[in-house]
Amino acid sequence: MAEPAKQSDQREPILQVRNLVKHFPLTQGILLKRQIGAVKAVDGVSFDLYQGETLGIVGESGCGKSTVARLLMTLETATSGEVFYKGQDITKLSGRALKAVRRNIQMVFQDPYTSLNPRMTVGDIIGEPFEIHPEVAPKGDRRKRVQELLDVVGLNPEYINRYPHQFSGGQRQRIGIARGLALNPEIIVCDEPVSALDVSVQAQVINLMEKLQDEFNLSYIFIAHDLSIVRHISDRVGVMYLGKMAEIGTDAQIYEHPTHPYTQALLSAVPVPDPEKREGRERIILTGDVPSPANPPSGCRFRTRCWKAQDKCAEEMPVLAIPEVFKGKDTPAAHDSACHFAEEKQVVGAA
Amino acid sequence: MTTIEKTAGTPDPATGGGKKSVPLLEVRDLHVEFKTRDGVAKAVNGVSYSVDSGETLAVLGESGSGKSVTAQAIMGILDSPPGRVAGGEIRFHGEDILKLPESERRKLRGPKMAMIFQDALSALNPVFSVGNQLGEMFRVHQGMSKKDAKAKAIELMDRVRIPAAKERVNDYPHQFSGGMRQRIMIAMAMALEPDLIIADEPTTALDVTVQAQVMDLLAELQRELNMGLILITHDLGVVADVADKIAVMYAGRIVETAPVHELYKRPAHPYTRGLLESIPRLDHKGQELYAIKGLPPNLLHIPTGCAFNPRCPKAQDVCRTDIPELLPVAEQDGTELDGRGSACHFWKETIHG
Amino acid sequence: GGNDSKSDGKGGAAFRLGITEPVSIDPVNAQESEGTLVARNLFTGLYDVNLDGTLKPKLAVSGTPNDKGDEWTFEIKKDTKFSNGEPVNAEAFIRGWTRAAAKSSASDVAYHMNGIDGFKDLNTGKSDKFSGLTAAGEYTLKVKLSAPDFEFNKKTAHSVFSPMPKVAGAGDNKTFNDAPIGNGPFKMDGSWQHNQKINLVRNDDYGLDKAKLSRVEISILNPSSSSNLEYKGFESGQFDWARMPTPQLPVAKAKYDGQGEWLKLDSSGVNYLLLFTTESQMKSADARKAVSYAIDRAEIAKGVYQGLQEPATSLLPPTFKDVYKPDVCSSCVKQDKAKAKEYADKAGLKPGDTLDFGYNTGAGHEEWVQAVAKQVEDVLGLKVKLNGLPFKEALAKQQEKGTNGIWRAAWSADYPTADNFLSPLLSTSGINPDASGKALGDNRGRYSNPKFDEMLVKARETKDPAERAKIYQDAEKLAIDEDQALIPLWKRTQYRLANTKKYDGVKMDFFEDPNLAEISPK
Amino acid sequence: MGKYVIRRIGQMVIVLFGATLILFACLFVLPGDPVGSLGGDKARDPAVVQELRERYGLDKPLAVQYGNYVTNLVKGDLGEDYTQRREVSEVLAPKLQNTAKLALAAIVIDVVLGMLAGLVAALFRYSFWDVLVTLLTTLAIGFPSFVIGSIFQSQFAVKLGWFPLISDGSFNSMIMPAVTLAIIDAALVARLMRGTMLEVLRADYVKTAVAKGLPRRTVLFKHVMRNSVIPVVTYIGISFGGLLGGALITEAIFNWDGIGFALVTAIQQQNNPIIVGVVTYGVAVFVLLNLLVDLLYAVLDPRIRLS
Amino acid sequence: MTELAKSKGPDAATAQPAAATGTAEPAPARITQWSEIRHRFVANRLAVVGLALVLLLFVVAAAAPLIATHDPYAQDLGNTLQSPSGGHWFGTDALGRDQFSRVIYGSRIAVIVGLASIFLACLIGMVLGALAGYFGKFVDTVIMRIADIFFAFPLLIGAIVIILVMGRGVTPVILSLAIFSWATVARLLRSSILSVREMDYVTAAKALGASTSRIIVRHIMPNSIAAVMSFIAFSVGTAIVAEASLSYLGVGVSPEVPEWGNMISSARDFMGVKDFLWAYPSVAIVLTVLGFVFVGDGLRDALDPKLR
Ligand SMILES: Nc1ncnc2c1ncn2[C@@H]1O[C@H](COP(=O)(O)OP(=O)(O)OP(=O)(O)O)[C@@H](O)[C@H]1O
Ligand SMILES: Nc1ncnc2c1ncn2[C@@H]1O[C@H](COP(=O)(O)OP(=O)(O)OP(=O)(O)O)[C@@H](O)[C@H]1O
Ligand SMILES: [Mg+2]
Ligand SMILES: [Mg+2]
Repeated sequence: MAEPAKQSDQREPILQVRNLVKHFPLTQGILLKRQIGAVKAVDGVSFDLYQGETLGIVGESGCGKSTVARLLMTLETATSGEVFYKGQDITKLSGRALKAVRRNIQMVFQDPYTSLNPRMTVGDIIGEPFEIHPEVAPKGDRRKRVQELLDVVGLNPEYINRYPHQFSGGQRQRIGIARGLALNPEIIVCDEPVSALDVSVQAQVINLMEKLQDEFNLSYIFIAHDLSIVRHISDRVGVMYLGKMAEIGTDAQIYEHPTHPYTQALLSAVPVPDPEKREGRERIILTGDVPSPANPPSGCRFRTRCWKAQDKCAEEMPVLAIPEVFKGKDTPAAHDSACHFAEEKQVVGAA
Repeated sequence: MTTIEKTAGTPDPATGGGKKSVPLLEVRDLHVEFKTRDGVAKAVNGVSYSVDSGETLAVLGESGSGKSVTAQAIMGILDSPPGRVAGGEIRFHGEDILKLPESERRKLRGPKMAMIFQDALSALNPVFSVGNQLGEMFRVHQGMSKKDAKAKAIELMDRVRIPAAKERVNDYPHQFSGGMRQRIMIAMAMALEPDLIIADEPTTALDVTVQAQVMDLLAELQRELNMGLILITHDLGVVADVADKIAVMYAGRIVETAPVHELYKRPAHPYTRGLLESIPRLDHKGQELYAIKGLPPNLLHIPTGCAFNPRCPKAQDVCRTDIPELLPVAEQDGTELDGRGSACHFWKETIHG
Repeated sequence: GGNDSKSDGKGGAAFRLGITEPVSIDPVNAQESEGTLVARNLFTGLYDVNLDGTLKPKLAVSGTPNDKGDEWTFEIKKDTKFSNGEPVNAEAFIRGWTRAAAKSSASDVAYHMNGIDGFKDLNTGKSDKFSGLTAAGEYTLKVKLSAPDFEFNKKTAHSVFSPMPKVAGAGDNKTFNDAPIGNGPFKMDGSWQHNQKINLVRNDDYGLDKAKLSRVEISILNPSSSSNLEYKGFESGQFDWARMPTPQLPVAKAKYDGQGEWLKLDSSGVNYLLLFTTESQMKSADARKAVSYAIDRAEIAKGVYQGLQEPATSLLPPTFKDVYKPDVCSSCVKQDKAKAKEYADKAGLKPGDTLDFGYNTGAGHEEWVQAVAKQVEDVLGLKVKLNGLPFKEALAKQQEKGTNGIWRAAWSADYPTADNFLSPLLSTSGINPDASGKALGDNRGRYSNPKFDEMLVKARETKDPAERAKIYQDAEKLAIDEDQALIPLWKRTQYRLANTKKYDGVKMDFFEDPNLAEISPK
Repeated sequence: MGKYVIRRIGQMVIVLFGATLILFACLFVLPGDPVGSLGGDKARDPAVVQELRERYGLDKPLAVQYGNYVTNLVKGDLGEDYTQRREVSEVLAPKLQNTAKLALAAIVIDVVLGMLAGLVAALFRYSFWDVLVTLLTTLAIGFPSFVIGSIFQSQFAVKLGWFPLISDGSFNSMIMPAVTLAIIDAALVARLMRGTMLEVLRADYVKTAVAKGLPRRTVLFKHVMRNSVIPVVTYIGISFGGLLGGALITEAIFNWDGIGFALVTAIQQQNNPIIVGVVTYGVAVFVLLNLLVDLLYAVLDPRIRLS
Repeated sequence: MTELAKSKGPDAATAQPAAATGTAEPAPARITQWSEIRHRFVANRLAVVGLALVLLLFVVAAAAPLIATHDPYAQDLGNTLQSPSGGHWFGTDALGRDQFSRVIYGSRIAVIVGLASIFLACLIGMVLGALAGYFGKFVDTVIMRIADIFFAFPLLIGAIVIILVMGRGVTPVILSLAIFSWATVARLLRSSILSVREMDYVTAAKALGASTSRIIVRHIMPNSIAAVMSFIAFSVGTAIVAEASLSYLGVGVSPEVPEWGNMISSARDFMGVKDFLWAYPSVAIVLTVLGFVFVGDGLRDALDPKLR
């Protein structure tokens, strides 16, 4: 895949992802397992993240979003591809250098419960980043910082001595967020950070994230299924499908001028918090089976469920670039989209 | 659609009058407590709601307000100790299941009532393949053979749109993505086509297309089997799409009940109002989202009076002293609104103001 | 008691007993009492031994030395057979002895033939003939010795001097080793089932008095619990003969003595303290006497052994009727604290001096060793350093040059001659040092007195039994009393349980085994 | 995975060499001459000692001895024992068989007894049953096996006559020693089981299992058990290995002709070929058992990745 | 131990959290994990019983000369094998030594042998087990194969070699026992680490940049130690009993030393006739093990916040 063309603005990307691939081996048999294939969880994903920007990533569940996140954190070893942080390929780092990078890239995990050590109190969990990176907060300060963080994510500081299992799902998620914020990192990878929160707390958290972004010029990668919240917070949005990036652009480009059929289907399915609109809404119903990431379709991966699919789609893999039809045109539809037959289609926009 | 239940305090004329068949599930004045080192945490303080067959009740509310705990109490799977049901009734088909012996209650779980758990990864047993865990329902409750049960499992996985179900039926939970696990939980709950499903945030980890499919599927089942559904969720979009009626919880109590259309139009409780206003809106892009100020209450020290009073823009002295009851809500002209109730001293101002 | 029995199998009652796994049951290498028990019942040689140490002729019609004592002529009983029909004649004896002494057999017991001419050559592989042995007639065996020995005939009571049939082959013939064909009162019933069983049946073609038992069943027991199992087995009627763990003796005695099932024998052995006479601590005879006087044997015998062991006051055992003399060791007779201190002073032993006391562990010596140590400490004020080591390591330590102090030891007879005690334990040749100075022989105390050595040579050359006995007694007195080359402690007293309800004539023989050939069912 | 197994078996060979080399070194430095004396403490005839030394190559340096051992081992020859001078393989074969029989019986009792006791203790934590299990398990530890074995013997063999006093390898004679052996390990298994079960009982997926309406025993024996057995299986692997290595005291008490006591006797007699033979076998047993256990992990807990 | 007694006071104070920190924030005093654990431990009746037993053991060991009625080494050959009586509460042994005094003094060596050997074994076993479990691959292979050798290697030979180097005494016994039990600890720990290391919170800690040692000590160990804990508590007992086997094989402590295992071992042949000889030391071991097991269980439970 060609390097994505430099965006018009001259900012240096803080994170550059190039051709990231992650395959999980699929095995069969109980004792003597043999590999019978691979789940191609991430199969050649490239994108840039700029300083102070929020990149939203949406997509079908199981399309590899979390895997991308874990790859960015070097929590999984990539099958191939590179991740450059300020020009340095972090997939090859280890030891002290890696620790330094990790101080600057933090992650909020998707599963709020399993990512909290059941034997540590909330205070210890949130305080741990300070213990690991003592330079961030002097010892005397730490307790106060922990309480501030609890407060910030809307948790009662009185809960500081409680254990994770004593919290509700949403509360646990907030603990995870507090931990992610603790170090004031440059980049935070948020894997569905607010999915279990009620909208009010969600609003608090999103507000906080935005405030922090303004203050410290943070960059976020924001993975979520809630398209309206993604739209609210993101500067740019990437749409993934089956291990690949289907479409990427600014929030307006994606939400208002989607050119990839999958994006269009996705947007049309967004439920509207208004019971009056319950009926009569046009929804693109995707037919056909969801393909297995172990055995993705040839050519365009979406073609098995696409209403526009033609022979070409099975033969040729569409590249992620500005589609031919829109090339050179000054229209919001002229953004990267991996479809042979990209076209605009009016869908009921989210929110 | 039926009327919404009355609060525990007020006698229910419906049951007294023998108006019609009893609701599928009726929770009355449920109290649940947890013993903690620092004292007793009152997670649920007199929750009452009911669901009928074929009906969808959405339970909304602050996270930590006791939605899951109520659901667990209904299923009879509270962590006890430290948790215990401190009072109230749970009537299923009119019978108080809290009084049933454990062996009887067990027989209800699965074929009669099922639950979709909030946290799919920890709720699935890590050491058994998903096929095994799904098939178990059929093997145990219907005495199916291993082979048939597996076939059924594949069928269920197909039904919740897990790609390549046949190949992945022998995979283990950790090998699935968050959304897929959630769908497996859903499949498990649906397996025996129970009378009642309690879905605790079933779609939070799903993308909207799958979410739509799953909700459609639940709706279809519901129609087909005349099943009752309690849907616990934060996604007001989903609620709007599928719910018949809504109960809003705050600090272990129901603060407002309403049919789905009404609530969005005219909330009768400041908390509900705050919630609705917090929904991100296109025209707010770039601005701060509205959020209810303040912190959720500490369950060990629930504020006196209305639990919401420290955060409420409308709070008065009475709110700090008297606990507001869940009372029927009426139009300005006094006509009672069917199925609506609010536990706010100033509901009138809220709904009409 | 063992009155009922399940294994009244074919052809009358089987006599049942337990032993531990022997090294060998083939006379070629049968060595400990368990192995020789079987070997002596499968084979009959020239002599057996009576309980008083006198010889009981078996196949020997006569045995006569020449005047010098360096050649013996044995007339053998005619017309007896091996159980496979081969004749037992002088050749059979020569065959058997040659087989045992041959290099390839590497027999541990062949050294008893040491005094026979030509043994060295045969034993080291220089020759395959035993030059000292000749068949002067079909039933006449001539034995030429390299040095005079008027007690050679007594040695031949050892099972290694058994005759052998032709089928025996060489000493390492494994098939024969496990199922020997002999000329004894019994023969093998099947092969030796290692660690399980050895079954014997009566040899109906036996050339001497036939056995009355039709069958003997020998269970092989684990050495560490054999006495316990034998005792329990006797109690539950599974054995007709049993040893007992020492601590259980008083109870067993109370239970079985009255019923006549309790056998006691002061047998041919002694427990003693080995003294490293060349090393500092025990170099002077006075020091050795001081230690000996300090020990209260009677108290230990009573306290630790519950009165079931008796103090020894000589090295030679009471079973050696002709030479035994009690109280040879004057320091052994009675504890004498004053004398002990007196001798200690003489020897320059001061309170606080260290005395090393070694013993081998796990063999039941822990208790009395502690008692002795305590007494020596109390009387002489010495600091006794106990040093327990596993058996092999203990042995290595004893052999080493420079090992100091005292060591627990015991000896028992192979055949009833005083020489069998005095020579290996006390003669200079018994030291047998190697290049590094290790004492490889049995005289690990390295006692060496030319006068004593001379007396032993003289005794062997003395034809007259009474005169010879006198010399041995003098030699014993010199070494044990005057020089105190070792310190006798206890006699070897043995106890057995025997099922006298079912069997008549059960006795413990010289080798501490049941006299199987003479037992008869009631 | 197949490769994994092959690699582990390859490692076994290395471990075998390592273990026997260490053993050789130990035996070499031990004082005392393996062929220097008779079974008693009587000295051996120097000529015989010389002969045996030559025969068994004891006069050679350590490296040569080890080299000879390895070459013979490859040929399947374990040598000749120093006392009875029989083939080591022939001496050990019936003993191994006996020990294996006993070990198998013991481990079965051990697992059933231990797991059940642990289960009960965990389920009814701090109840009468839990304390009872704790007491019984401590008794099993505090009373040495010779006490337990002797009590069994005098009660069941001598007094009641239910079992033979002297084992003959039959099933009936196996019961007392097997139970004696099993008791201690069962106690440990019970404790381990209790410990991990308590952890698992509170897991969310147990809630799910309950919510599925599974009968209590399915919840316990399937969902809870499977998640709690990993440490237990580990210990059972070790303890089975230990049992297969022979139990000297129990074997001695019940006259069970196994390798445990054979080894001790061999060590006391410095009967090196037997020692080396037993240890060679023991290492192989442990490596294989632990391999099996490691493979079992992957079956029991699919999250565990074997590398 | 002392820490436990000392902080009774502040512990009570945390009952009213608001009062503790009188500042603006109504946050409670940050309860350290230790005080939390202590609280749960003390609340557990059996754990307290266990602790009392263990304390008793220590007290008896420390005050042995005051408690003992006789010199434990003094022989009285005129008075051997006496059944328990007023003069000799636990009777006398084969050398007429007072069993009661020997049992009392035995607690000293029991404490030393039991605790020291297990401590050593745990130290080695935990470090190696943790490394093997966490790193897997080559490290695991090497450590576990070494463990395999130690499993199969005869204790007796090891013990003999150690004794030959060091002479007989308590230290070689401790060493022998430790060297031959670390492998079990290592394998047990490794086995539970294998599942714990795959947990998300470990990944989360990695993502924070936590060092390996931190991940092992703070995250993996506490969550995998439960299984090992029950084993360890028990092993204190098995170590004392194992000493009996060593004595029985003649490589334990010297026979005159009053040590429980030693005493039991020398009572072996008195089974059925002088049962008091092994019964009292055995009971002493049982009580000790019971104490440690209760403490171990209590600790285990106290360390598990989910249990209540
Ligand atoms: N350890 C693993 N072994 C095998 N397959 C895996 C593993 N982890 C993830 N996968 C597979 O990789 C694919 C992508 O998973 P991932 O968790 O990245 O999805 P996702 O986009 O985050 O989905 P969701 O929105 O549901 O969380 C899925 O098909 C999943 O089953
Ligand atoms: N074991 C426990 N000990 C103490 N408190 C508990 C325990 N379990 C739950 N709680 C408390 O009970 C309250 C209700 O929890 P519940 O899980 O029902 O919340 P919820 O409404 O489902 O929230 P969410 O939307 O975040 O899932 C929470 O405040 C929680 O802290
Ligand atoms: Mg994900
Ligand atoms: Mg919840």
